[in-house]
Amino acid sequence: MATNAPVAMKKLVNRVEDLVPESLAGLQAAHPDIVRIDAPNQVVLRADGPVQGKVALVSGGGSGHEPLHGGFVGLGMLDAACAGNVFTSPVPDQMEAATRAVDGGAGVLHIVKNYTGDVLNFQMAAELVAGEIEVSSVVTNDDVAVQDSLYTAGRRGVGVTVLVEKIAGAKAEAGGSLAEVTATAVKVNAAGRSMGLALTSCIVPAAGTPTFELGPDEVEVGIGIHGEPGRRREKLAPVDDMAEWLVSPIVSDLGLSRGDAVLAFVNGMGGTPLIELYAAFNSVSRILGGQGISIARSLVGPYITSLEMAGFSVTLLRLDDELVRLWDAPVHTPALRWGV
Amino acid sequence: MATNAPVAMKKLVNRVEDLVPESLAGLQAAHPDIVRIDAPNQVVLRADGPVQGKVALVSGGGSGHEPLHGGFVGLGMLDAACAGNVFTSPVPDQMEAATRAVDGGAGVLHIVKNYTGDVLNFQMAAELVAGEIEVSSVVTNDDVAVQDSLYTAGRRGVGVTVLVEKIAGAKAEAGGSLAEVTATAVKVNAAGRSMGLALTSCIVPAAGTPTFELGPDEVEVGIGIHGEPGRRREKLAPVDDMAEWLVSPIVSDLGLSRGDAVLAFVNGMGGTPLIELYAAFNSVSRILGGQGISIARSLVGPYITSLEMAGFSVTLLRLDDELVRLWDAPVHTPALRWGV
Amino acid sequence: MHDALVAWLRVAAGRLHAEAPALTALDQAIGDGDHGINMDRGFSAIVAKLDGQEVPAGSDPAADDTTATADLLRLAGKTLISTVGGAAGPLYGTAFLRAAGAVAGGQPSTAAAFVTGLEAAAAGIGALGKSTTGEKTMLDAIVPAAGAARAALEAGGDVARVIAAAADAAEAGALATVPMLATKGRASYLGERSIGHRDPGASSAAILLRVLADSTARP
Amino acid sequence: MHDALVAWLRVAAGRLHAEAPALTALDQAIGDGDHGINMDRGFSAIVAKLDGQEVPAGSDPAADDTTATADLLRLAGKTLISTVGGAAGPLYGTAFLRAAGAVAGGQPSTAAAFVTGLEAAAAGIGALGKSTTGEKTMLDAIVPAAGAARAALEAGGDVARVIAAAADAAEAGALATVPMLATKGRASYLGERSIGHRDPGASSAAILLRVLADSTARP
Ligand SMILES: Nc1ncnc2c1ncn2[C@@H]1O[C@H](COP(=O)(O)OP(=O)(O)O)[C@@H](O)[C@H]1O
Ligand SMILES: Nc1ncnc2c1ncn2[C@@H]1O[C@H](COP(=O)(O)OP(=O)(O)O)[C@@H](O)[C@H]1O
Ligand SMILES: [Mg+2]
Ligand SMILES: [Mg+2]
Ligand SMILES: [Mg+2]
Ligand SMILES: [Mg+2]
Repeated sequence: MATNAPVAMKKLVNRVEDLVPESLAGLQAAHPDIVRIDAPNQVVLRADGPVQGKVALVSGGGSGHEPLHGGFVGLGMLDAACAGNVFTSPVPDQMEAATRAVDGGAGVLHIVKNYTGDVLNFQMAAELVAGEIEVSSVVTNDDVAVQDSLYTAGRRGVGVTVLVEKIAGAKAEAGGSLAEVTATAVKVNAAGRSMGLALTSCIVPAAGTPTFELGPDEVEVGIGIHGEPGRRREKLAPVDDMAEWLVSPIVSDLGLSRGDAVLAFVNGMGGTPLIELYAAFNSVSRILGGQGISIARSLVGPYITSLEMAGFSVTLLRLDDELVRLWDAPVHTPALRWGV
Repeated sequence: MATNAPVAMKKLVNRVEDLVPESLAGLQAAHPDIVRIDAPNQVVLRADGPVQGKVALVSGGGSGHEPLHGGFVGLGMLDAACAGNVFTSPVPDQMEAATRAVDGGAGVLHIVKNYTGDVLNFQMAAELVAGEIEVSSVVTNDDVAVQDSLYTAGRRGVGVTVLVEKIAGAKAEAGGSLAEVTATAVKVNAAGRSMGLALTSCIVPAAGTPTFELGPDEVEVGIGIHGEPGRRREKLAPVDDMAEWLVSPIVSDLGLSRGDAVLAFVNGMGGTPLIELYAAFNSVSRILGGQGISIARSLVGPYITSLEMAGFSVTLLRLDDELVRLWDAPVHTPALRWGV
Repeated sequence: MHDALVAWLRVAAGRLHAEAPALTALDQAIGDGDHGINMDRGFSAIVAKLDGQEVPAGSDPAADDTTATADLLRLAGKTLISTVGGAAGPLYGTAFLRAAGAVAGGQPSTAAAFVTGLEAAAAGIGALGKSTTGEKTMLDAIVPAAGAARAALEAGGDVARVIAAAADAAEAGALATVPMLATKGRASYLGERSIGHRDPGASSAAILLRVLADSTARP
Repeated sequence: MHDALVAWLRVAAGRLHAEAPALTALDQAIGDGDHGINMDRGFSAIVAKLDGQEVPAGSDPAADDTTATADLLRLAGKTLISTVGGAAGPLYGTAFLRAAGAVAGGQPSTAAAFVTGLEAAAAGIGALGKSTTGEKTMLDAIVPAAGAARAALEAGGDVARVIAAAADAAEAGALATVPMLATKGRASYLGERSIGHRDPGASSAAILLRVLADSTARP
């Protein structure tokens, strides 16, 4: 039996080099009431921006993680998202354009996933507007699969980024200052941890072949969101066990204990359908329930993906009243909507 | 080069026979504010139901199409969804239990996708409550891939089912009578058409092998939503061309012409990520734009799926003011939310 | 009749379980790949019902046997409707319910009861499914089976011969679905591409009748 | 220097385009499979800038050449920053900007300008990337290259010899990344599993220096 990793590339594309711009054009065509695209800069902007007097949130990164980030632009979340090529950080020019476009006079928060490329490019962009626009930046680094940051580029920014964008976005929408919005983002990042696994690899369109090979009964544990190989390889196991592999390190790293309340986010990597994601959520819920940790809020679906990779990640965020209130606050973006 | 159809089964499951009940348990664990599960009957119910005085909407079908139908239970959409085994219509007992559970005294509408199994089982269920609860039923049959219904079981119910559930749900929420809600559902079904294609097959968990085999450069055109083979096989083509294969028959079947306004729904079959679905939406938008047909509303994402199948379908719904108003009306379900 | 029926249902359940992968494979070719799974589930449920039931060991008087047989067929039909799902659930379920009705009236012989029951089953499927022979469905096994059984009965055949005729005709009928173009059920969506494959429902019907013939042939 | 630099950038772009699949394959093993694509995009953009520019054919006076060279290095650096993305964009971009700064000061010879520029580039990468040798990055090619070039210069080598020494050391350095455990960049996430693979950034650096050595060796 062969693997179920995709081997031949079969994608809904015209020319590979047009995938990102055409996908952005599709986002705009589908949601003209929410977003508009700065096509030359590959930046997704709030249709009604810049919002005067509001702190603006800018994020961005390589494409291939949709709906992150462009699908999270809109009321209560991001003001702009910069789209790089697939799995390649955007360049400082894009971030500069985004920062200038969204500035409403109250400052701009850059939400940056911790990857060398993203960090360096956002850093350069901040330098490009220094003295003109007040910019602060938060680097998300929630991936517990990366253990010793002494010997690595530091923990990667993964699932918690979605939660930071939502919650800091709500804080900004509620009139928070740049310092307050930044503090909220830092707080969410500090209170959240993630870990993921892959059942299949994925194909970077410009590469045309899978980034890694997995046997028919193999699982790659501790993956990031760029199709990178993970930390170790395991045999395929019942979803209860696989969920345990992800939940355990998170619970211990966060120091969660009986009586704690969390937001549980079961994220699809792109190719895993909802029927399975809800089965995984059921496993996570049973594991947490068994430890007396209650799930006060949840999110289930493909929100931060690796192209068509099959697999899932778990993110847990320790909640307090403020975070619950900000999570529940209205949001109206292509990919997350409620309360509006 | 091998095909990218999944060959070995790699899914997030414990025992195959527990997938559906555990996935339903996960749905409930994730959204206790919206749904509750009647586990013995595998029925998803509105948490706040039955809603007295409101016409209730019941749908259901085989599992494997998530979020359809259970993910559409909630305010403004369904009151109950019956989950069969994967790709197997539920049984009349489930539908009877659902119908009894949601009845709020104003009658119950059954929304049935046109498949022999679904139709027969819902028909039997209606007989089981006849004389006790007023039931009407609407059979969706929007799939233009099935051409001559003289020689077939009739057009299949596919993408338009999502739109019927949303729009008839809004009509019921607005206080429509059973006759009015039924008429709205009939109207949507009559004004909508769909067609889909697959880039890969999918694996029914209990079968363990792909339902059909596709070569590395082959596309199955005119598929349903059960992993059935389609009407014909084509060579993989640019997404603009593939979108044209789907849009053309719909436009001519609906008799759309310059000046018409539609809701355009680009649906993912389960394994195709959003970056590609938005690229496909861009193609659809260009094709319609070229014919002077305007997209007044849109929906993009995996809403009626075939397990992990890669591919997409297009549904176009001719809009009028009433349909736009009902589409925009508040909805609050696990999978579709706005305005609340 | 009742006890023979119980025995048949049990053996049939075992056979359908063994044949489930093959039936599912047939359904993968022109359907959605669940027919074997569905039938297996339904007949296992019947066996579970039989196991749970206090079945009177052997009800001697003919009248009692007729009632018990009809009740058992009704139980089987209801169980199939409640557990199989898909198209096959209501269709097979209705078949058993109709057979129950036909048998309940009382028949001169077991052979006659079988023929009348099978005819009623075929009619019930056709009415519910709005289908007839030549459409590549289970009816292409069951209708010829009923016809052959009627002929054997009229030719004076005993119950073993009558059921054997039905089983032979069902198998031939199932095979004859291969070149047919499906116009009912899921396979009809395939149009011309449905040609060249054996219909799963016709195949399960042939299996059920073959098991019955085998068990009846035994002394 | 300016004209040689233009020639180098053009040949380098061609070579990186040809080597893109190989570099990407290296990045698939321990990264995210885009390094070849990224470098190809960046150097094509430099060539497009060169094509679009009215470059003064040959600016004779040494002072003019120094300025033109520094400007060209700055243009290359900015273009890389604006088009490559990922980690490599800012790092290589900064390398060129730092080299521009070093060259702009004026150097006694082309060979000295090259060595000073390369040293500045290495220092710039290390400062921005918070990295040093032995971490399995492009620095494992560039730092030894700068060291070897400095040694060759101090031993009295001419520009061809100095650049050849740099290219040789870069290739050796790139090869030496194979057994290293990555502690910077994406490969570091793999931990022990990063061992046994050549670093893509070190490989592209070695390619760039080899192309320069080849073109300088020619009369
Ligand atoms: N209208 C009909 N009349 C008679 N038999 C039918 C009809 N539709 C389907 N069938 C039978 O049902 C079989 C399929 O059963 P099954 O796979 O269990 O259900 P489903 O098609 O819902 O998945 C077909 O092979 C065919 O024999
Ligand atoms: N901190 C760092 N210092 C020096 N070089 C680095 C650092 N991080 C990454 N690199 C280099 O960048 C290369 C990867 O470049 P590329 O694949 O284009 O970017 P990305 O990793 O963002 O996809 C690595 O092979 C390595 O040589
Ligand atoms: Mg990258
Ligand atoms: Mg079925
Ligand atoms: Mg079937
Ligand atoms: Mg890379």
